[in-house]
Amino acid sequence: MNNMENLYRQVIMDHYKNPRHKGLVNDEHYHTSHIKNPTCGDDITIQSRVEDGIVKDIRHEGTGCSICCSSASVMSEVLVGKTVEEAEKILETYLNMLTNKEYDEEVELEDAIAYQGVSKFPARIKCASIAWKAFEDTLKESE
Amino acid sequence: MNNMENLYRQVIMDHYKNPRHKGLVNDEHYHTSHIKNPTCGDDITIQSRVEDGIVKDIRHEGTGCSICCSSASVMSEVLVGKTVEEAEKILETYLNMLTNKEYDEEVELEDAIAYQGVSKFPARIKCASIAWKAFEDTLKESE
Amino acid sequence: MDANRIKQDFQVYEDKTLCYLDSAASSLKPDRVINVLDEYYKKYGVNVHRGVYNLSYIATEKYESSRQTIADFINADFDEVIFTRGASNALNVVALSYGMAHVNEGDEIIVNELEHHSQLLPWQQVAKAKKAKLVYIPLTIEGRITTENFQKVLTNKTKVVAINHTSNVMGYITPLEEIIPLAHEVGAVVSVDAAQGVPHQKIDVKSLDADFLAFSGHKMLGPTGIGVLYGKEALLKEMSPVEYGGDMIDSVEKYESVAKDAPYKFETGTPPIGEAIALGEAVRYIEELGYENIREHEQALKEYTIKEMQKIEGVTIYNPTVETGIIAFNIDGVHPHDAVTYFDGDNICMRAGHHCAQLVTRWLNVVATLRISYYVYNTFEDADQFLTSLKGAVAFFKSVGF
Amino acid sequence: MDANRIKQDFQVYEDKTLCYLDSAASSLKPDRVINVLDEYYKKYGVNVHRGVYNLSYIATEKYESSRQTIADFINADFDEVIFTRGASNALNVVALSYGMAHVNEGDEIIVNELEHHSQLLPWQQVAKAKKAKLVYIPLTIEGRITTENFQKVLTNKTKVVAINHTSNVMGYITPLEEIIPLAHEVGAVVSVDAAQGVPHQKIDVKSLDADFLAFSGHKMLGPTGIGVLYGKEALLKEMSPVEYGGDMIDSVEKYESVAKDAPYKFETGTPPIGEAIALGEAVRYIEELGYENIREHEQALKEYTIKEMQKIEGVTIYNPTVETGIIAFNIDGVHPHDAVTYFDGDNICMRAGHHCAQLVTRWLNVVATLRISYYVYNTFEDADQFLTSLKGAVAFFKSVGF
Ligand SMILES: Cc1ncc(COP(=O)(O)O)c(C=O)c1O
Ligand SMILES: Cc1ncc(COP(=O)(O)O)c(C=O)c1O
Repeated sequence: MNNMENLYRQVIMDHYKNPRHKGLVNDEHYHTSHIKNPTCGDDITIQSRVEDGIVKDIRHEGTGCSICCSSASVMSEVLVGKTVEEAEKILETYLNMLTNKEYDEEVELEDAIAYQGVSKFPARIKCASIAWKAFEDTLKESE
Repeated sequence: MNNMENLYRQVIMDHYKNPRHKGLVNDEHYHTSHIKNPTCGDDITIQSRVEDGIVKDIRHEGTGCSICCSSASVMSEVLVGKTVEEAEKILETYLNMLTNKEYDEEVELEDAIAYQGVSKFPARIKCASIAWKAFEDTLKESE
Repeated sequence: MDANRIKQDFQVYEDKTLCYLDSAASSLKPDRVINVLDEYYKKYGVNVHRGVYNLSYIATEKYESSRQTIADFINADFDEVIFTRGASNALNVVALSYGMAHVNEGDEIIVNELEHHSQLLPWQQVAKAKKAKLVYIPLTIEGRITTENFQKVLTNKTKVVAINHTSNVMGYITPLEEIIPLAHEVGAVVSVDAAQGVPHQKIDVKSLDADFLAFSGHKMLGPTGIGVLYGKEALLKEMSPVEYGGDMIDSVEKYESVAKDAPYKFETGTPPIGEAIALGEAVRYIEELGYENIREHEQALKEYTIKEMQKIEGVTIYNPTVETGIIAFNIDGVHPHDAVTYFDGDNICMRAGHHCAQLVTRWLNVVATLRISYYVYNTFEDADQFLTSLKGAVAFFKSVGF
Repeated sequence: MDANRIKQDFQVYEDKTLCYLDSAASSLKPDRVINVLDEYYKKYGVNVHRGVYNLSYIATEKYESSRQTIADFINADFDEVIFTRGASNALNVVALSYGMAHVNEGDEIIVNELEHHSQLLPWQQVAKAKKAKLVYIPLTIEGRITTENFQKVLTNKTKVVAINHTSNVMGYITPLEEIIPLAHEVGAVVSVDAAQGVPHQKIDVKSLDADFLAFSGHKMLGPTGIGVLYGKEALLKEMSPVEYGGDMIDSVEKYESVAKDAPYKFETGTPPIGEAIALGEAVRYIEELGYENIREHEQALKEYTIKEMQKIEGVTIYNPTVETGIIAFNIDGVHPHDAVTYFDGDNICMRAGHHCAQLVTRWLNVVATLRISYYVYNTFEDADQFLTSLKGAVAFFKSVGF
């Protein structure tokens, strides 16, 4: 039978129902990236503000499945306050974890570890990574 | 080995080298049809003049392989002087013979019987039939 | 029809737990179609038309006899059957060749929100390029096209009606027998998207009097990479090719060239040879099964399923009155992409998304829908497997807090 | 390279007497390519992109990883590889999308008489539609394109150079490393027809600096119904789609829509999925054989054959200096269509005709030519079988009075 419990962890459902950092801002200090997954209609916009090498804020807005929407919220919580370097390290580790690649287990993923189960659902990896990829794009813009 | 002798009968080679009824005329009593076989570049024009239900003349012109060119010449010789009905009967018999269909062996094909071997060379049936088909078209126009 | 027996014709069913309910996206392919494809590649896998040796002659004969098979199948003439890459390609040819030449400023093109993007967008482009007007048939409250509503938008300015035979989202069958004569009365041509029609029911282009009709191989038990455009001979005759090149041309001069007649002028380059031959085999398979049986079987499955679905609380069916084997629905409060993963866990394949028809998804006022679609190999066991899973899904998503 | 061993990879060679010398029209297909195609149909033969269940995920992964395989193969980026129906389709996309948008009245398009119709005719159409000038590179006495002659026609008005990598009639390789930079100097883009190039030698689109490059699957051990268009990312980015519909669009409104980025905006509808996946396998097969070995092998066969042919009286070779495995010739006084039947009787497959290149046939001042073309599975025994048959043919046609 189904092993859906591995996917829909409590943390995920919590962030899906009560997203943190939701809503975009109109502020030129933020960099914005918009990614779509036309396959299933996921459509997410991420904003980030970096100051003095530190991720000061992340905002998100969009529509999509629970995995997609919650991951934007979780990501915001995990990454805000980190240095850009730390954030990049977490990002890399997280994406490697999702895609069944080797990853550094020493890196503290905090609540993002809840998405470990996604790697068993290849068709959903994109849902869990789209917000993070959009964040990555905003970082590139900041450089 | 090759059974090419079945194809290149003496009659065929004779008409190929010395085509009869060759050359078109500029005469409104003639009906004209032009057929191409772009596969191999065969390109043939047939003219026929029918009077009082009798095929009075056939002319042909074109380029093509020996089978194609000779068959226009042989056809002209066989059909000129026949009634339209006889010509149509011969035409039908000839095409059936080429395509391995049942055909009325009573019908006198005269020299056109030389093309019997073509039925063993499916890729050449078109060469042997293109002039006859063009003639058929001119008959339709006469009606 | 014994679908359990039919399943044995499909090697993919060696996986006994597979419950494939996505035939509207692409059907499974029976072994005999694959075998015919293989035979082409393994025995005479050479080019057509151009070769004058025996292998090539065989390939050409089989390719062209497949055209005849398909022509007979839809009651068209040989020269009216054009092989394309698929339905999308076929529908684009109509818009690019016929549309671009015949639609002028101020003319009207009738479409509707049910159309698949492959039927809608080519005409959206023609309308833009030609400053013509795109006119939408209002849908009924059920999301249907009716003759009555069609008449509301039909005018003397209507030049083209681009319309589906069967909707791929809602599964409704369009009343084309009524619509087409009306369109012809005002001198409009009707281009029918029958991608969801031909796999499931007999279509006779002559009695339907469609001007153009398109469908795909891969939705009717055939391979990918092949589709068909039917066009009335008189229309094809005066249409220009869209693509130029080898095999579609009669004579070439440096600055001028003369195209062959239809269908060849629309088939440039080496065609999808193996694919066309295999599609002929798919047609024979469908004919052996018999359209009557297919329709009856799909109807029975659909009716049973909808009746049972309606007993499950928390499920919304968008097309409960549908007459084909397509059911559009959602689990209330659950994004279709979440839902579909649950079904996948039970080895049930179905679609979630906008099904290349964003307008009707928006019309339904949802972000996306789930869709199951039945075909010849589906059994009542499949329906039950789906219904059980659906109940499980509703309960599961509730339990985790959706 | 051991061609006798390679023959064992092709089931069609169960016919031990088969002498297939028509690979320039279409290559034979090795069993492993057919098996990959079969595997798609028998194990996961469903649609791509749109499905969110596991089977569809596998199909999508394999389809897209084939794109990566092909990108690596020609040293392109993933997004620069568009799957098409074939080379003809690919070349038409360049003319219809890039050409129609960028060529204006008075502009010049450089072509030449060696081009295949699929490269020549799309530009003939652009020239007509846009009132641009079609300019022909004069061929040398051998029928070659040289840099020198190219420079004679290159001007500041040149907007496009449509040119072959290897001629399918004469087998000559065009000096593209010299021609492309010269074209770029005047700001022209170069669209390369590599249908006869990619099967036989390494092509690196980056070092070649081609703007567009097209080839077909069926000439390089792959299936029919698939080809590739490479385009530089910057060019593809600003080009409009040719066909519109499902899978190529991001968002659709009633009167407006926004296309996806390349390559998807050029791939509407269900793509040739099985075909694309199988083409990836053909690429792997070619890579395992190694281009160096392939070139060397074809060279050796070609040199031996031409040397032996030259000893036979009554045979005219049109391209004795050719550098690839294509030999164009005729038996004096014998129409090629007659000749080819003789060879067919000896189970030797070869082409007779204008090879979709009427201009060069006319340039040669003949009605048609015979052509043999070598590929990886051809052996010296094949060459000898052909040479023996050629001698027999010359004698036979003489004997019956040609
Ligand atoms: C040089 C050249 N270009 C283009 C083509 C067209 O390729 P296809 O028929 O696969 O579209 C061919 C093959 O016939 C060719 O030889
Ligand atoms: C109604 C309808 N029209 C057109 C198409 C496009 O067909 P294809 O993707 O085979 O080109 C589809 C399939 O997705 C469809 O369902």
